[in-house]
Amino acid sequence: MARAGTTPARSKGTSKAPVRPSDALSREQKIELYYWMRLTRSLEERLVNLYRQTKVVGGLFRSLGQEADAVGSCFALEQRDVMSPLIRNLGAMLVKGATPVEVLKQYMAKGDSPTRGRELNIHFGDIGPAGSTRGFLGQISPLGDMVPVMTGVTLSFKMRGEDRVGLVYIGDGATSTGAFHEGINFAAVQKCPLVVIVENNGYAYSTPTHKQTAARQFVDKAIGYGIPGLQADGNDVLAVYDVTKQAVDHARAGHGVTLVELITYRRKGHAEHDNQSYVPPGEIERWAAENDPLDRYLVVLREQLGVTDEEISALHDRVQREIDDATDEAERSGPPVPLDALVGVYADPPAEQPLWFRRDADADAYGTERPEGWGTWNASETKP
Amino acid sequence: MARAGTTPARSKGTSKAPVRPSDALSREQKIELYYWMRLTRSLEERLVNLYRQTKVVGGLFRSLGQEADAVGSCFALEQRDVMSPLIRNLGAMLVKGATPVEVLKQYMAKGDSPTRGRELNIHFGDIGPAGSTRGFLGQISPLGDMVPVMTGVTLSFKMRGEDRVGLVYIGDGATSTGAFHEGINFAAVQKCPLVVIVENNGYAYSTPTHKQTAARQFVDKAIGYGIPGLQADGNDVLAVYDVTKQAVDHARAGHGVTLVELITYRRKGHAEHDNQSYVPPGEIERWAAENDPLDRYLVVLREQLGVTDEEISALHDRVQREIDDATDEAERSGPPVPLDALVGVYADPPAEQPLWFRRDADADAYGTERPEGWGTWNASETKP
Amino acid sequence: MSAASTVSAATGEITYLEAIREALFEEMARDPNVFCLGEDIGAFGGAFKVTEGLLARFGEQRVIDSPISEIALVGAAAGAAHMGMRPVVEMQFIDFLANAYDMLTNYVATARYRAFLPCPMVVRGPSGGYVRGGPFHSQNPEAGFLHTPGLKIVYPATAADAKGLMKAAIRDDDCVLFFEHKYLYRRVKDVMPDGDHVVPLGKARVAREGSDVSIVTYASTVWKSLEAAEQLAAEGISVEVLDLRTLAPMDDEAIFRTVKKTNRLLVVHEDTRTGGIAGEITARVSETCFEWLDAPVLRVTAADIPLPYAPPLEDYVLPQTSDIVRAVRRLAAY
Amino acid sequence: MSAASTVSAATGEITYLEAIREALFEEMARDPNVFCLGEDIGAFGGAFKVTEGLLARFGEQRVIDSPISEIALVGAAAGAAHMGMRPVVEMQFIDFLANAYDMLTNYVATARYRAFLPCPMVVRGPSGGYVRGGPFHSQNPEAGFLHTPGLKIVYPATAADAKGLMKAAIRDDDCVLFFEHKYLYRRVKDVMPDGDHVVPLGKARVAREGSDVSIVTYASTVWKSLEAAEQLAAEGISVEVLDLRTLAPMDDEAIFRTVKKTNRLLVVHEDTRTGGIAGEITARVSETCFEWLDAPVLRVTAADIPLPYAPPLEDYVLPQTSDIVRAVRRLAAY
Ligand SMILES: Cc1ncc(C[n+]2csc(CCOP(=O)(O)OP(=O)(O)O)c2C)c(N)n1
Ligand SMILES: Cc1ncc(C[n+]2csc(CCOP(=O)(O)OP(=O)(O)O)c2C)c(N)n1
Ligand SMILES: [Mg+2]
Ligand SMILES: [Mg+2]
Repeated sequence: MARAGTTPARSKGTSKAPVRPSDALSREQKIELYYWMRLTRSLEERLVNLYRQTKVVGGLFRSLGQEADAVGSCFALEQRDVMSPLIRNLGAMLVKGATPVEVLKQYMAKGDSPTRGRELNIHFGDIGPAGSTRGFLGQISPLGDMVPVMTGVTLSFKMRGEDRVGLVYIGDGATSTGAFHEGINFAAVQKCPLVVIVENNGYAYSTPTHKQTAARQFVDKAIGYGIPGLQADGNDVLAVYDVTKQAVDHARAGHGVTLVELITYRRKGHAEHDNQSYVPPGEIERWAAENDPLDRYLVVLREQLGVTDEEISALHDRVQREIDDATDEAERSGPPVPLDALVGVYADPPAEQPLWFRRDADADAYGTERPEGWGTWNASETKP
Repeated sequence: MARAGTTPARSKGTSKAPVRPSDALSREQKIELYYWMRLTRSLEERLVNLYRQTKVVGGLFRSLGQEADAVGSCFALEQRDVMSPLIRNLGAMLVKGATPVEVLKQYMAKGDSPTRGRELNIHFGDIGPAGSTRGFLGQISPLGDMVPVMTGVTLSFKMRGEDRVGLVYIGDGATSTGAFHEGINFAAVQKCPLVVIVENNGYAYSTPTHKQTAARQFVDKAIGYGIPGLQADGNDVLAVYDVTKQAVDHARAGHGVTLVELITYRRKGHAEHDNQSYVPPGEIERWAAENDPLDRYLVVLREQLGVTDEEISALHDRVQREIDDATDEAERSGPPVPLDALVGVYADPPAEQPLWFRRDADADAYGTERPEGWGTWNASETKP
Repeated sequence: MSAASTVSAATGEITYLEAIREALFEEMARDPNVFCLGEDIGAFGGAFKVTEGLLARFGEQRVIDSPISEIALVGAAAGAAHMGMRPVVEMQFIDFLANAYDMLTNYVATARYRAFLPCPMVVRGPSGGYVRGGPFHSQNPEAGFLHTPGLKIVYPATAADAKGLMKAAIRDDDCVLFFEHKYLYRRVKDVMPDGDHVVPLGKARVAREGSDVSIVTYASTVWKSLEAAEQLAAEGISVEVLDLRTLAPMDDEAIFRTVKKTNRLLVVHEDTRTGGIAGEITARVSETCFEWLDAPVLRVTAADIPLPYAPPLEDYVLPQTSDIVRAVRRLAAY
Repeated sequence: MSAASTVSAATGEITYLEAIREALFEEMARDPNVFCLGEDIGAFGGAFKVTEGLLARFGEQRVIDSPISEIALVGAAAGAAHMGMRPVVEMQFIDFLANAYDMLTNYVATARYRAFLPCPMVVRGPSGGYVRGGPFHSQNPEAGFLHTPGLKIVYPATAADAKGLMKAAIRDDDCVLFFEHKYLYRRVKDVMPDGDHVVPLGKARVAREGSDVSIVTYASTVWKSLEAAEQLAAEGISVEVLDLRTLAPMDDEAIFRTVKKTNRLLVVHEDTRTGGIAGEITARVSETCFEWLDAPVLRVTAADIPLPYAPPLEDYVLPQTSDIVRAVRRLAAY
């Protein structure tokens, strides 16, 4: 594998493997990559509609323009592998088996959502033994924390001799956290079968990369951890697949951690409420016009695989139908019941007791008691 | 300055500055370097005696064999600059103006020690405005924390346009902490006038470097922070001075942070109680025989500066005298008075009130109430 | 300070959020050593826009956008504070204080005691729930710091206090953790007192006088307690509400005064129950006012649960006005 | 398990430290999913030698020397625990839990609730003072975690409990913070009960029966309380001492039982006062046993001071036997 140094290669494989890993993908698989990107984008567009109808309870986070980085990288994993997504990796979660209806219910805080209304947006997962779980881990908000956790997940693979690999995403911004540093360093020392993907999308909330680090590029951090570093164009889904597949194979072969930098761009704000006032004029438009990952890949599909307009529009129809069905299903679900709040902080005791001032009251009443006695509620102000 | 990459230069200056900075040191200054190293070693030897006499209250930490790295690097600072030492930087503290009597009182937990008995060993400092303070900062035990703090100290220099530089030491082991990572990264982005010295002495307590990081060398971490990296033989006091002086000049010129790796060896255990059972046989003896920084420098002084045996033994006598005087003075001091414990947690209130069950009691009695009612006390077991 | 806030032409009121911003403007204008640092506080004006306008007025040297590094933010603030600066650090959400727990409790809190180093700094940020923020954007982590000698803790309930306490916090010579309740940011307003409005740390405020039962509380639940008091007045129960404003140092005298007046105490906070601040208050009252108590000291708090996101769950876990009403009734009837 | 400890030939007793080591040996032998990780725990056997011999017996895969990375240690343990392992993490000193505060309180404590993820892990390490360790090697940070739902906390006082509770902690399906008092490591001993000695979490122990005044306490101050009880017996004051053993979940029933028996309660802990666990205990007792209390609940604790190093200062700040004696006398005379 290419080793990061002062002049790292912009991916393109290595001399040992002149054939791109993606050359081994079938036509169907290559079309599938487009399907996942399209599904990601359309599902987020549906979420925008629901958000505007105030059916989404909290904030809404978009990955517009980054679909290739999430989808292409996760596509390099096997089902038994474990992937730890961040807020902009909806695409990776879908590839790994999360369903649109789960995502919709989660955003709408439904009682039968994957976290039963306890956690927000795409903070949910499904991990455990290979085979019986889909292999994606629910993230928490404090940035960087998933890196040490994935160090532990992959350490367990190593200890048990399981043929499984882990993949964890980290934003350009979150590379500044202590947790990232401690986690990747420990994993590197332990040669855990882990791929760490730095998604360099130019911004952390409003903070541009040059205020986040003085490094010329994130792949330069690999050498400081004594691991290989690879870099790719994050908006070229096949390049993303290639570079991740290399890193996954490296991990699976027992050679340890790789840091992969994917260069992409966050076209929407940090969350839906962010007006991106801090972005230089024209920047977003330029990326949209010249570097949209779906547009770019459509050209590849058409020109190199002879995919027809009919095939594409059938696929678009399928995506729309799936999302419509999922929306119908999600809307039919109700909110959680208040008393479910008490269940499962510990395995033992399995539930907390209601506090004394609740015991004699009708617990269900609390579901409707909105805390709006004072002041006014302005939804636009409270979706940070 | 040399930039760390796949083939970093083992210091030796740069092409721009073919003359070694140490060439500009006078004969007296070069002899002074030896004085500080000798003072460091002899003072620690005195502490070993006092420790065996159980006059040292807590653990005792040695820098045997590392004197050149502490002394040579700190010698590159001006008085107005601020230095943040670690447990093995007694030499740097002495260069910066800490006195043997302060160190002895501190280790013996005297009432008039620099921290009035509140903190242990060399955890004390003297910082503030240039001129009125000596410019070294008291460390705390949690490793890595001094890096962000020195980022702030040097940020204040930058904000106020003060011509001052900061220098912070970090052990090979402590580079694994989140605090190190966050601090050096923030300082690099802010171009703070800071020098970060990684003292690679081969071990962190019992942990050898290869279990601490997979990096080939610590200087490789510089590139990941986008800063210059320099490396030197930490047991060659002039090489240490040269490389640090370069980094200090770089910072003073407004170019920001440099990471300097000094390669040395910890000849004693982590603390005095540690029997170093984990060290491969012969390793310590080899470093002692072939690579003692004082022995090596004596050769330089004799051969290149014509320093005579008389000069050397006069200097040794001076060191012994100073330490004897300091010991006498330190031994004359008493312990702190119990009620002083209540003073100065906050600026306001300036003192805590005694707790009610102490108010009616003779407060002084608590100084003698040793908590040894149960079990036996074995000093050797309690000096970790 | 017109840049700092949008005073309502009709009433002259500004919000809690604007009051904090005004305090930052005034203190930065007054003292060149005051500066702000945090994530996205500059060009963006902060996730909640508290620091909006500061960059334009005071420039990049004094309004510093940082990497995502809470340890470094707090540590750097401490280092600068040692050298005579007065840093104000924003946590994007106060929940992330947890990431700097070592730096705050081990380095900052002990600096004066162990090393005679001044550490005048403020660490501030949006706190608290009732906003559907889920488990990591709704916390009230004050109890985790109350335990550490060397830190001061402020948690205002009103807009006027938010301003006055912020100014006092910035001028204080020790580290002050300044909790800003995000539900109150834009929901409560006050006309700011004229001139240099500084509210001293460590002094509680009687938010409502009463004679039958005392409620000691702070931040969001001050308002819920007032609401409850209003309802209870209709039943003929007269409730006194004490707003602590500062949690460390705690205004023991004010607490004991109201307990000795009404002989019945309810402690209310939004934070979880076990290990929360209500326990400490109960202990102090028990030690000092045992003879005056005609009923047990009771607590209305959140349940011991990581705060869930869905409205029915969040509402169930957090204390509500009706809980306070019920608890006061019980005390009054005791 | 002869490798784990040096049983005194004469008495059959082993120390508190050896008892913990024995528990680790037995649990690792019993369950291949149990493994240890921490700084210097392998070849060196840990700073206090608690893990001595584990590496030789179980190998490098199950006894992992880590970098100096408390965040990574706790995070990696959580990840492995999700996958069915049962990690035991050593903090070289428990003070460094502060460095992993976010990971523990935000990630680990909430994992089961928010994501239905099992997180069976133990984080253990030497805690407490009376050893001239200074402000960063003497802490009792339990109160900073008691506040977090989702964590369990154990702090044994005796050698037998140290073993039995460690075995229970390793078998528990949630994260247990296991505080080991370093002053007790080599100073208290017990004969280990035969067989698979497991002490259930959440159950207090009556360390001494008495009828006039109850002391509720844990860890080091159990011994000081027993010493005080002995002295007070000579004065005709009969003291009951309850050793909590587990702080979360707390054994309310045992606490209420002793209070209802003696009607007088002193809470004693080594930790600082404000925000300490004594406050929580006082609140629970006040709520539940108000009618039974014949005197105020009092607290003997450390003063609110970062623990200083010099013996006269440390002795002054920490609670001593004479303090307990004085406080009990006051309660008895009330
Ligand atoms: C420890 C921590 N500090 C601050 C935040 C607040 N925060 C949430 S997302 C974000 C920006 C993340 O940027 P980046 O890592 O680049 O990811 P991106 O949003 O660009 O995908 C910040 C500062 C947080 N969640 N965690
Ligand atoms: C955050 C933290 N974790 C653990 C420790 C315990 N500890 C003290 S010194 C030490 C080893 C330090 O090694 P290194 O940084 O290489 O410095 P050296 O002793 O070799 O100079 C450890 C693990 C600590 N002080 N702080
Ligand atoms: Mg980003
Ligand atoms: Mg070292």
